[in-house]
Amino acid sequence: MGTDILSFIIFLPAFVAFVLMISTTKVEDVRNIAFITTIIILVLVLKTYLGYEPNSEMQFVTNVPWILNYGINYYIGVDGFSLTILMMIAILIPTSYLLLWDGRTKGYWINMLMVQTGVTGALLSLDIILFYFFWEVMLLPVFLMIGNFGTGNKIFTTIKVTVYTMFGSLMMFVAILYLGVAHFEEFGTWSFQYSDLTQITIFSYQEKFWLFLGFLTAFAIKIPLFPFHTWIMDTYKNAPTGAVFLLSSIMAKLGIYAVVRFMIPLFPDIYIQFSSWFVFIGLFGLIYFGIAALMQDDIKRMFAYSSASHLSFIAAGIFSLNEYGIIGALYLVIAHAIATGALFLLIGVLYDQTGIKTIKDLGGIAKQAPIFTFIFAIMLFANIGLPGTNGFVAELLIIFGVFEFNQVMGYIAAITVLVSASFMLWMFQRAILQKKEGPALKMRDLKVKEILGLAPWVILVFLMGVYPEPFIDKFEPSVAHYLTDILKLGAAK
Amino acid sequence: MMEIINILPVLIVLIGAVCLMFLSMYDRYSIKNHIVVSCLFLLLALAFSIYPAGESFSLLPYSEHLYDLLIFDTYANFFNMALITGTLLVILIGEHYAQERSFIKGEFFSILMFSLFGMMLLANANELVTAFIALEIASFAVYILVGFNTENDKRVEAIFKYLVLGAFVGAFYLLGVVLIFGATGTTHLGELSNYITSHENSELTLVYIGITLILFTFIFKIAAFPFQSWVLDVYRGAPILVTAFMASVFKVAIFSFFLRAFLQSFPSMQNFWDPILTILILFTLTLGTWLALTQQIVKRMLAASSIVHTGYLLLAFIAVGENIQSAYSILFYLLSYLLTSIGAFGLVSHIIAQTQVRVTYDDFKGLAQERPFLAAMMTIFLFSLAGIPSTIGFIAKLYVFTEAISAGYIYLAIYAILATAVSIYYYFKLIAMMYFYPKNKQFEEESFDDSRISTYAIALVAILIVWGGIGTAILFFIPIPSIDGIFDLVKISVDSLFIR
Amino acid sequence: MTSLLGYATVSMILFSIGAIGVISRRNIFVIYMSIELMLNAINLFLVTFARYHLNMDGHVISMIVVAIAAAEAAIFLSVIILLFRSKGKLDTDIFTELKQEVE
Amino acid sequence: MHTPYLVLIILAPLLGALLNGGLYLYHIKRKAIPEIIFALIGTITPFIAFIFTLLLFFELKDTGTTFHQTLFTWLNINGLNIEMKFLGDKLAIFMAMFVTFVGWLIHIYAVGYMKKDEGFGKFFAYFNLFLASMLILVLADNPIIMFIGWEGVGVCSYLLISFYYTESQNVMAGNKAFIVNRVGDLGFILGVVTLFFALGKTGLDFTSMQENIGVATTGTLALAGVLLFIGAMGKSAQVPLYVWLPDAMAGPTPISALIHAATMVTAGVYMVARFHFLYTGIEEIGLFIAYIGAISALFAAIIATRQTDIKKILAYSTMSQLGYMFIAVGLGFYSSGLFHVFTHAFFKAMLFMGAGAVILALHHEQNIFKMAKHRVYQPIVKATFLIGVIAIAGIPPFSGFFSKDAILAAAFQKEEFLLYGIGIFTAFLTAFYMFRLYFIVFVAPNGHDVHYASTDKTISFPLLVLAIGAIFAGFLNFPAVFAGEHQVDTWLAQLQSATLTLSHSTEYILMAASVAVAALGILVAYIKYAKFNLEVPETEEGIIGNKFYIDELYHLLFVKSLKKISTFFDKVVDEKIVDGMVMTVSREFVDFGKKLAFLQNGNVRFYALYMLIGMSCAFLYLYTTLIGQ
Amino acid sequence: MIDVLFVALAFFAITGATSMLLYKSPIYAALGLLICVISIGGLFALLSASFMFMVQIIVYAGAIMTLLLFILMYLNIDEEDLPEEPNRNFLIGVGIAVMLPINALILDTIAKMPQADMSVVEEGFGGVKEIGVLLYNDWIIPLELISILILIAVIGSVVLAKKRKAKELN
Repeated sequence: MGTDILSFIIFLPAFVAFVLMISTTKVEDVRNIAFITTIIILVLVLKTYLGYEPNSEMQFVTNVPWILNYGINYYIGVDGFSLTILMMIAILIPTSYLLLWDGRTKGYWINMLMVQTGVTGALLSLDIILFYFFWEVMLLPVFLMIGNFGTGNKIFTTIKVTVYTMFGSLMMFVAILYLGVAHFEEFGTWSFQYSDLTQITIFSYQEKFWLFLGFLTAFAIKIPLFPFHTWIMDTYKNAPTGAVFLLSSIMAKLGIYAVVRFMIPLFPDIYIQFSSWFVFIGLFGLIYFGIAALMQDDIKRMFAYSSASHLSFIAAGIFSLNEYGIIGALYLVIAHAIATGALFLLIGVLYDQTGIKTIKDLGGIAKQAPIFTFIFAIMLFANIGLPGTNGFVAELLIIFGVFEFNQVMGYIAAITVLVSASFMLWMFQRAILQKKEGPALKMRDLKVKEILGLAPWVILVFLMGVYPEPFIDKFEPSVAHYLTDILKLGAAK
Repeated sequence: MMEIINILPVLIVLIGAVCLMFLSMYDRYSIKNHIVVSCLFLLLALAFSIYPAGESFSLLPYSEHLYDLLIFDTYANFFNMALITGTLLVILIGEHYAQERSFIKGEFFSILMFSLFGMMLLANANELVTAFIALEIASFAVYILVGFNTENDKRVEAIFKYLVLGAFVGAFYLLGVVLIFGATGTTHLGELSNYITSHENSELTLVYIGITLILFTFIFKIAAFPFQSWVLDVYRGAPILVTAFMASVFKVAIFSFFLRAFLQSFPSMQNFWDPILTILILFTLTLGTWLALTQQIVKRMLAASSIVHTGYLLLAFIAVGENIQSAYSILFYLLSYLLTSIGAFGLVSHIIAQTQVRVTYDDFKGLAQERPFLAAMMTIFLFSLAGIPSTIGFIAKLYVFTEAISAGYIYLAIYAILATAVSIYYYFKLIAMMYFYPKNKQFEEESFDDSRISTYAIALVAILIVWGGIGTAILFFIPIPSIDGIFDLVKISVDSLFIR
Repeated sequence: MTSLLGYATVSMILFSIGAIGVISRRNIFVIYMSIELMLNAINLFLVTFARYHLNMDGHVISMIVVAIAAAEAAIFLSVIILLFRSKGKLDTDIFTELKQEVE
Repeated sequence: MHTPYLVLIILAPLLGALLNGGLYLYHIKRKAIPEIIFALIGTITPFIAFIFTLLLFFELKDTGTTFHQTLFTWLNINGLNIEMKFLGDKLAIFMAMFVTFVGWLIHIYAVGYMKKDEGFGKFFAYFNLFLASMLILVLADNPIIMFIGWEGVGVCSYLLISFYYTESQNVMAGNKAFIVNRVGDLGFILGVVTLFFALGKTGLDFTSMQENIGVATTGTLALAGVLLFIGAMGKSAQVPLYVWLPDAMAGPTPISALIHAATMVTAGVYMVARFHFLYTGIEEIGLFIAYIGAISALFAAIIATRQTDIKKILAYSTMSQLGYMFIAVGLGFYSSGLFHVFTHAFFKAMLFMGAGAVILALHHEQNIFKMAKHRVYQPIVKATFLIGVIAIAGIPPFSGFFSKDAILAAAFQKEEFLLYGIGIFTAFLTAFYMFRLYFIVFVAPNGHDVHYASTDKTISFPLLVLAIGAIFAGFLNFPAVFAGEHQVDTWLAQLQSATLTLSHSTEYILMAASVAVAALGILVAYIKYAKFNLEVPETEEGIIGNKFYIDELYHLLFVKSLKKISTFFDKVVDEKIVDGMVMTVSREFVDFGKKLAFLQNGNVRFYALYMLIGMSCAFLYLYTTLIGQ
Repeated sequence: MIDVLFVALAFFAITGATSMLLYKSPIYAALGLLICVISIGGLFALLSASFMFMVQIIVYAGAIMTLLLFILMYLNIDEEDLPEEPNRNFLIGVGIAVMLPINALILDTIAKMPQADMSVVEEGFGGVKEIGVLLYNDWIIPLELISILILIAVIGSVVLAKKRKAKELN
């Protein structure tokens, strides 16, 4: 293994999934094996995390040629950003297994493993074609999951989400190829490593703009930003819990990550020039989705809107072009992943027990399941950025960032304090608290297994909220590196 | 090396065809025997064509007898390999279908071999008339194969349409040949290129017209707009095995000659047709997409989508004028399309071998529960057709689009990408049918034996496709031949065209 | 009068008539004849050019074309027989089973 | 001077909260735990905090050096350096002192009050948590850490108000409190951010801010000041963000006592005092604050005169007292304001507890007239309640008199006679409605004799302690007129608050005036209510009874309209416009494809025709290029 | 003299072709084609392609046309089997319009080509011997291929036309 530890982390789940696919084992065994796999990966990631020195360098790099004729390499490595998110994924997934434990089929677990490979690969790949490779691949298991285990109008939904997102990524694909060609024309050699692609200087303004747009389409759909959001509503509503969890708390984050990883270095000047627009769109989305979430009746759909709102806020932070904003955004990426992930999983439990997901039919849960309610409340408060939870640190930093970017927008950004609180608490009141007979009585409290699964998340929420510095130290250098070296220089270029 | 070796593959196929013809006279030889015999011959031919593979050569053996009408170079060799492999796979996958269907007799394989012979000649032809005859041999054989089941009205109609239109276009090809002959006094590609290089444009009008007419024949055979109409009907009407053969192998063969002609003889005139081709590509992509979207029958959908793929190929073809790289990309794409379409059509043939009904989208419902293995294979093929990463289709698209862009056809490339985006819809619809619906009641009592050669052949194709898509990405620490191997093969094949 | 252009004109006219026959007539026999006519026109063209260049390759090619025409005839006529067997008519417009069906 | 105790002050109740919470979960999931354990944990931890505070207080008294304690660097990004650091200067210790003390007493009280309640353990967990966050707020060294406490008390109040969560209106009240507070927090955050950038990213802790205050322009400072004050409005229930306070009475009484009397609501005043260096720079903002305070005071007093719910009356009186405090701090008399906070803590807490005791005795009946009907005899409660009422009415020598009078004098000295007028009138109203309350509940004849009802020790003990405080707390700031030496003012000298420079004669006059006004109020109340006929109780009607319809107005403005917009976004913009467009386009695309079926009519001749047409088009192109050239 | 012949033959050829295009009954059409083919043969003669002249007469006029007529008789199609062709003339019009550019372009180009004497050559051109020599040297491969082509055609016509039912029985 040695230096290939990252490759191991990436491909172990896929390998296991493949073996399980062809073998004919019972569902329980499949689940246990899958769970153990994720645990192994968690350990490996932990090893990586500790072995990582906080500086702006790429580390644990593996770089071997894949398709020589086009200079496409199998080129992976971590830096501050990816490491943090990698850690997040590695922690989130195994615990999510514990909450999905019962009543799943074999295919469900295999798909979960596949997705893990996809996201990890996309996260770690530094060759842009490789990135595209994983970026597409990670969608397929979700396609299958929604179609197989979804509810309601699932087939329409799954085809819609697939075509919608693939459309975006194909736009990015053209842009990628164009970049490669440009690199070839300028330097006479093929290369798709993003570090090389950033060296290209021959672009005219128009070209850069359109390329930027090409990338943006893909990421804006995945995140999603304002006009491209309509797919998530049906998807979150109809998709099975696991898929929603993956989509909301991991894949959407990859969209953000990709913006930082590829769009900042590739098109710094366009990025700077249009940042104010995107900050605006982000803030608009924050408020728009927040308000739209208020009157949702389907609880999953409401959370779809709420994640959209948060992610728009994250995007605003990313585009605010300063350390506060970007660090805050990345911090919120993790915070939101934990909080929303937990909430979706808990709602999954709720749905499995009671079989209802309309807010007005729920209620009275707190009496039945105090511990469920307890954790639910913690995650909810983390989600609305209560001081002491990690959400607060992130939101505070983003507000600082946006404020530094532009004072007026800073004032708008602070509205986040209000937006999520309003609809979240209202939902909490109607869905969980109050007194209701009937379906609520079917609700059971969390099992010990599930509590153990969620415990690390709860701890993280508070740990990261009370003592954020060590976590931020891990990726602050990378951010600084991006801002000073890449962004400023690129703008100068 | 000995000259005979170059000619051997073609000869072997011919001999095989004749042998099978005699074999088919006796009723006591079952279909199985025919399959075995033809496979033996094909394997032999394949062996001989693989023997010189990898080295770059271009020679005119037995010049004093053949009078340079046939040329043997790496390019032709590449195509010979592809064609033979394709035919072999078609026969192996179709083994099930061939044994289930009563109308398939021994002649079938003989004619199949004849058409293969014609196609290989086409790849080797170095002269317009010879090429036409080779093309006619191949086409005639295919006509017959299409109409093989004479009891079925659809078949008859299909062969009728194919025949009329083929002959009609053939006449135009001949007209083109005539005009070129009239202008230059020769039909030999080599001399033709000399003539073209030695005269300037104003004297070449007639040649231009002639080549345009020949180009039309080419476009007809690969079924691009406005010559696409026959494809759906003929593919639908033909026995699905033949459809697989036409869609994959025949298309490759067509490209073999015309690409040679355009690269070798009139490279200087390439860009003259760009405006026409641009329009053709736009319409081909659009129309193909629309037709594919609206089909109910899976076979027709695949046929229509093959039109779209033709569009991609033409995109690379138009780019050849600007950079030779895209010629490589054409060959690679052909290879990937060969495998994929054989896989897809062949798999459908395997499924409908026992039942008559698996034709429409709805009939595929619940296949995953019923025959999960086949469903998985089909999924792989559809992914490859849609160009999803981890299949060879993705690499091929990457290749084609990259070259098109670097040739400066960025807008066409974007258009093609859009077509791809739509194509995801109709391919994934089928996957959804297979996986997300409960199984149809009417098939439940049927029993399947999936442990037979067809299945293994399908699996082989699927493995090839995935390997071609992933190459050595995963096993990057194990030295097995990677995608680059194919790239290099393609390179030297194309380069061998310019040796003299 | 007996110039290259004259012969060319004649053969082109014949060729066009053949082409028009294919698209305008419904009788399958006539369609077949039209194709034969086109081939003949091509032959005439070839021979004309052979004379023009004093290059007898033209003759050979036209012979080959004749042979191809003959082969085509064989297939074509057998198909015609098949068609007549299946429908008892020789009308192209009734052979449209394979047309696109829209739900 | 570094000290290890500061954090312990906070940790003690926090630990209590954690313990209680954990035990409570165990209690409900596994096996029951006797209440006494919760009670012990819940009451001892605040006491420990109080002891530590006391220690520091005496040390501070001797040495006079302020304490610091840095735990770790909370955040350090590019100038934004936030230490997890606590500051124990005189102001903080002063505040912490009575917070812990009163808090402790209220905890004890709660033991008695919450007896037999199923949520006993949970209650104490919340309670300790509340105290902990309040102490964070008080002891924080920089506004960010302060904000943690600030929000902490907010969420605790949310949890406590919606303590009986099965009743939806309780939860609603909790939500209201939380959201309205959040509006304030919005202001607070923005104030801090503005200040941070206004001071050129030079640190965020109070000391460095105080040093660099000169860097910023007055304009930005004014902005920051207003924004911060919005935060104070939210917390301290000033106009217009006061609406949550009356509803917050939904919670158990000790909560009201703790939240409203002693601690949470005074946070706003404390915060303004903390930022005194900011406000001294900007007089007009101070004036604005003072007026807001005055308006709130008057407004609340007026409403209180018509309320029938005992706790609501107390709540409104709290609000109006807070108004006084803001008048003081607004005018720069920080120490006077804080002194009022101090005194107010005692008597208001006591009043709430007394009310609670009565309510408890009457099985949770809160309407004063109904209470009067079946009144019970609780001598201690009655006595202490009377003391409290007198104190709040401002009758010397009770504590309320000194603190309130100082504020009025300040207003007079600043020659803000309007403020003075409002203040004096509010004093009259205060006396009136408090005594109205007293007379109705305890005095007015209700026909039948009242039987004795025993009061729990845990309830009566805090009442008595506080009563002492209510009576004598005033002397801690014995004014110079009576040859006192303003201990509190001198203690809080660091605030550089303005001092009274009026001549003694005027002071005497002012005192006389306020006393007279108070007496008048009591008189009116006596005439009107001492012999009040309980058969015809007053009801909350008329514009005052309905609190000027402010709640309804807000509901219309914010809640209703927001819901409408939300539905519009969801149902119209998203489904119809955005998604509708996407889906329509794709559907149209497919339909058009279906229209193309005529190209596939299956007729050979037409296929041939297409081909020919295509060819001839190509030939037209050739004609133009070849012959044209 | 030559010109007269040329004009006459061309006229016959075109009329024959036109009649083939216009006559409803396939028999008449076939006869029209026959006239056309024969006159084309005449034109071959004018172009001093004596061998091709023979081939034309024998193969076309002889073999193919006879075969065609034979099939016609064999299927003995009677009048009512013949399809109605309402819009034939319209389609012919369309066809002419479509074919015009092609003709125009080709003929225009050919008109630009240098003139050459097209009179009859007596010796050494287009005779059996010369063609034979040419055929069996330069063009041997196409010749062989043609044989294969015809072989396939034969097999094909057998496969297609033979009555399968009878075979199924035994």
